[in-house]
Amino acid sequence: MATTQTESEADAATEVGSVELEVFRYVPEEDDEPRFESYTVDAEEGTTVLDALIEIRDTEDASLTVRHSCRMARCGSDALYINGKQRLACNTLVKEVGEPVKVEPLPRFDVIRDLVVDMEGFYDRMEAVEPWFQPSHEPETGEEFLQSPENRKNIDTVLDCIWCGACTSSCSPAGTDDRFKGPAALAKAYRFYKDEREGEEARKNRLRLLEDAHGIYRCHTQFNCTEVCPKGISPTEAIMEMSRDATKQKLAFWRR
Amino acid sequence: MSKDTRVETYSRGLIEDPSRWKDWMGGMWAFYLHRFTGLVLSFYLVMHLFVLSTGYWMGHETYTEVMQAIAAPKVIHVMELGLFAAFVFHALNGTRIVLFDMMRGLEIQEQLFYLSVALSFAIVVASAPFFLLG
Amino acid sequence: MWLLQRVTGVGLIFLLGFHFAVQHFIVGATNVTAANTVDRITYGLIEGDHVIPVTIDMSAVMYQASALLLLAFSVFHGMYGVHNIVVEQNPGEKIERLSRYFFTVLSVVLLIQGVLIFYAFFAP
Amino acid sequence: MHSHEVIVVGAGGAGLRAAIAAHEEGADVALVTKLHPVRSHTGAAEGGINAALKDEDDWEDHAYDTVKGSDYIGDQDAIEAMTEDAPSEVVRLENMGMAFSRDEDGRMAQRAFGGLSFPRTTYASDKTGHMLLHTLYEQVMKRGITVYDEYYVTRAVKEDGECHGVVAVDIQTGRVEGFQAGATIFATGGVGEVFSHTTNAVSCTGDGMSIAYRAGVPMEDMEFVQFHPTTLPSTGILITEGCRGEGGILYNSEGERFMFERGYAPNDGELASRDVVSRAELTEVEEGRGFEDGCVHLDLTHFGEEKIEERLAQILELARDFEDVDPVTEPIPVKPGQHYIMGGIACDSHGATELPGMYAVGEAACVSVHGANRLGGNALLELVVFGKRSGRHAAENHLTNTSKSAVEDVVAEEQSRVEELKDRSGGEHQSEIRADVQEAMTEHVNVFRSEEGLEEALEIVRDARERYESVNVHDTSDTFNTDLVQALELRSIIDCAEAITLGALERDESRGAHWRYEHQERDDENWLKHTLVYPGDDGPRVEYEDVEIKKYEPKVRSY
Repeated sequence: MATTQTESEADAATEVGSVELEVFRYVPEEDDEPRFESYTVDAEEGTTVLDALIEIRDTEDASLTVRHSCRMARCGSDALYINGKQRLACNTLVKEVGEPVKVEPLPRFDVIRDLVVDMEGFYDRMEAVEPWFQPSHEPETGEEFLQSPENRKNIDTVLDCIWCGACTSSCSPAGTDDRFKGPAALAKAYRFYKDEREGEEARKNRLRLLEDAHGIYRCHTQFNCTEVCPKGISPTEAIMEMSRDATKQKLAFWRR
Repeated sequence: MSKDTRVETYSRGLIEDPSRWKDWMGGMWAFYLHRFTGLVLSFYLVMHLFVLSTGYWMGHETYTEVMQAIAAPKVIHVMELGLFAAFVFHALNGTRIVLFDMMRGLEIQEQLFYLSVALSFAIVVASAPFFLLG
Repeated sequence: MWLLQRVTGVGLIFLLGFHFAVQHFIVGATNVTAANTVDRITYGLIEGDHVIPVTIDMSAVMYQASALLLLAFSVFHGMYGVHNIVVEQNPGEKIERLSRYFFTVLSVVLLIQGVLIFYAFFAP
Repeated sequence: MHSHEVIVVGAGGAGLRAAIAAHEEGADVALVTKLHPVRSHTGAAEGGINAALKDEDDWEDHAYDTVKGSDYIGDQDAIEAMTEDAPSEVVRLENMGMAFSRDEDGRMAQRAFGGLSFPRTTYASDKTGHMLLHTLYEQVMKRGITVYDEYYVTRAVKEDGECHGVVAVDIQTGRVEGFQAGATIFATGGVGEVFSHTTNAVSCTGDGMSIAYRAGVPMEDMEFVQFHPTTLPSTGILITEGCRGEGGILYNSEGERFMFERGYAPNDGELASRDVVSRAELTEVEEGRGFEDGCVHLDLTHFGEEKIEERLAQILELARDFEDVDPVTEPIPVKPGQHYIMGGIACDSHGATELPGMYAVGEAACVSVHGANRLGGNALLELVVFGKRSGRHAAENHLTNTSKSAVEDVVAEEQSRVEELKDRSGGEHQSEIRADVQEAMTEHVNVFRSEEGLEEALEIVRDARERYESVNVHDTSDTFNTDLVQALELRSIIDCAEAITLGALERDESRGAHWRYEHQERDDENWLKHTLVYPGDDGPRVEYEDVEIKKYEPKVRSY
């Protein structure tokens, strides 16, 4: 908006004026059904959705509940559904999403209260892919596994996952099928799958773990996960590569 | 989602999902269109074989009569065009998916979707006369 | 299975495309009679005297193969696809198994029915 | 009522490492944390972890650098223990799968950091903390260690001069629950929320320090608060020291490379230790050579896009998202912000405190390895080294005669405290009191401190304590009541703020990160000692303890 108004650019740089937010509210002791509440806050150029929510909580309505911690898109606490898309409230500017700002908890997750969702199922999924290092051999004392810079670079993006749940919330198969691990967990699996320090055997085991009827093949390349990831990870790509490899491996069964 | 949660949670249910169709991005439309056309084609397959089976169970005469009768109303032609459209989209989008399986075109997935829609549209429009006149 | 779904899918693009071409571009849906069906299945003779006036006289074996492959591929691709939709709702082991049986049986029935139809018009 | 041999409070790097160590010793261990482990603020650490890994390097040089960095007030036995263990602990992390950045030969890469005589900072891009946190949590999952997440610990159970566990509010349900334990390790992190301009998360409220303090364990060296020289002006988000380690340059508004040209650190320039650089920046700004908002410029534009993307990817993202600046083409405005507290719960080099059964580790603890100023890259090292040591020690030496009824009594007491807080009407909301404390601390207890300012801050903090007596919690729900949690946290903030200010007021010398207007020189004769703040009946009581000096005698510190 501000970019077209050349004249008042200096003023626009600091003041955006009052902004209206529509916030999903649900307090189990008080509400049978969720409701939307409207709030108005004063926003500046750099005001994020999280800033606005904190402002509401501190000055207007102390009962508004939202998880947040680091404010710098690292802890992954505040993934929310903001104007039709899963985003981190802390790095989403109020002015970039348009008014009114509609804030909801992550879709496909159950709501504990207000904007706080139940993450247990998500954590279970993450844990189900055995997301821990399974090295090719036990290292001797002081022995360091070697890894080429190229290999390290290949997993750089997936390593950045902050477990915010945005992708899993955006994925329809993950929504209907609890046993489908969902994009975050599969990207996590991929992080180890591609790590050359793990060796061939571990790679095969990882694929075996993932390819049951509710495994990697449930991915329908909706690309929602890729679109919403605040860290620019493409779980779709990771899943495609693993399913391709798994198929190749199966096709070559007679060679073994 | 999980059974061992400490608190009672509120499930917004699956109804949420399609109700957000306004927010869908390209990939999501591709998925639902693909699924919908797939279901249509599968259903047609079953019905098609059922109709054709008259040729075995009731003889060639009846078969010809049934086929002619079904094809007579104009509305059937429009529906057949629809079926063809379903097939064309399903085929083109299927090609798009197979490309992904081969790790190609992941970065331009949304453009590929629009391309498959546009191509489907073009093919269907170009073929329409055959269905509506023939 | 996942791979098979891909392979049949790609195959169907051609098979079903051919089928549509024959039925709607050359013969025309209104002109289907037992006689020309017999022609096609028995002799591989496609007479386009209605919509596009071409006559294709292909090898009978080729046509027969294409028809039977079309049958097999479409039944598999369609039924497995629908079964997958069921599985994806995570309905539980029991329903999943039932769905598998149901679609397997349905596929077999459809295949048999298809072959019988084929047989009905195969009259050399 | 939960019962474990070892309970670790807080699940950041230190807590996770302690839990793993205790588990390896065969103890029944559980983590109790107010955030899910991967949300912990360790994840925000950027730069790296120091260790003398290379053949040309020597752990004793690392020890010397650390002693010098600490302005000679770090305990040298603990520093030696840490630096000697460093290489094996870093390799251990690698063996756990941590994805360090790599050299061409496939070994872990290292880079230069402020105050170090050798480039020994091992790093994983500029997300070292993130990788470390996730790697450790992966190991916790692998071992199946119990994690009680989203439980806010409110108090330690003390009976017969021993610690029998803790009591916590289950944030999700609002229930108060007891955790009986033979050893309780506090790994609760820092106190960033005491200040308004901080790199820390809003969860860093000094809870562990306050809880231990209220159980009679002193807070040590709280006046030593590190202000990081490069934080974003609008949000306080950290711009890693790695930027300067890789060759980033600081300029003032006159285009001078002031660290050299104005003589702040004629040898090391931008890579002098953090206290030196922060003071230099503020001096420049005060003398009128700063930019808008009290900033100087950090210039990375000579790196080229490729290098920035490879080594400082996160900085690129943060500067673009939060400051609307593109580091590839323009300098980043930066200013000092609260970053770390060198002080904390007083403990020995095994993390054990005065109170049997209670341990402390990580930023919450003051083993005293950082003394008056922490070197970049030593915090993550402290986590893993002392995490391991305290976890192991706790597993081997935990109490076996803890009392269940003592825990139950405290549960009842805390239950009624929480109920009373929620039932209250009238009084101020916690956010108002919190904001006043934060502003006063940032105004007066910042990089430059004067007697007058410190006294004023102390008054405001003590006033806040009185106002807190009638603090009002507006939200009455039992489910995920963050209003309640924040009200509880506010008490910790006030406790810590008071200890920091009091320590700073008493210490009339300048040392490391603590700088006094009236006494700008270091005074080894009177002040080569640790400050200990004990709780007393009428406010805190300050005592002092000698510094452990071994090989390295204090001398003039210059960079």
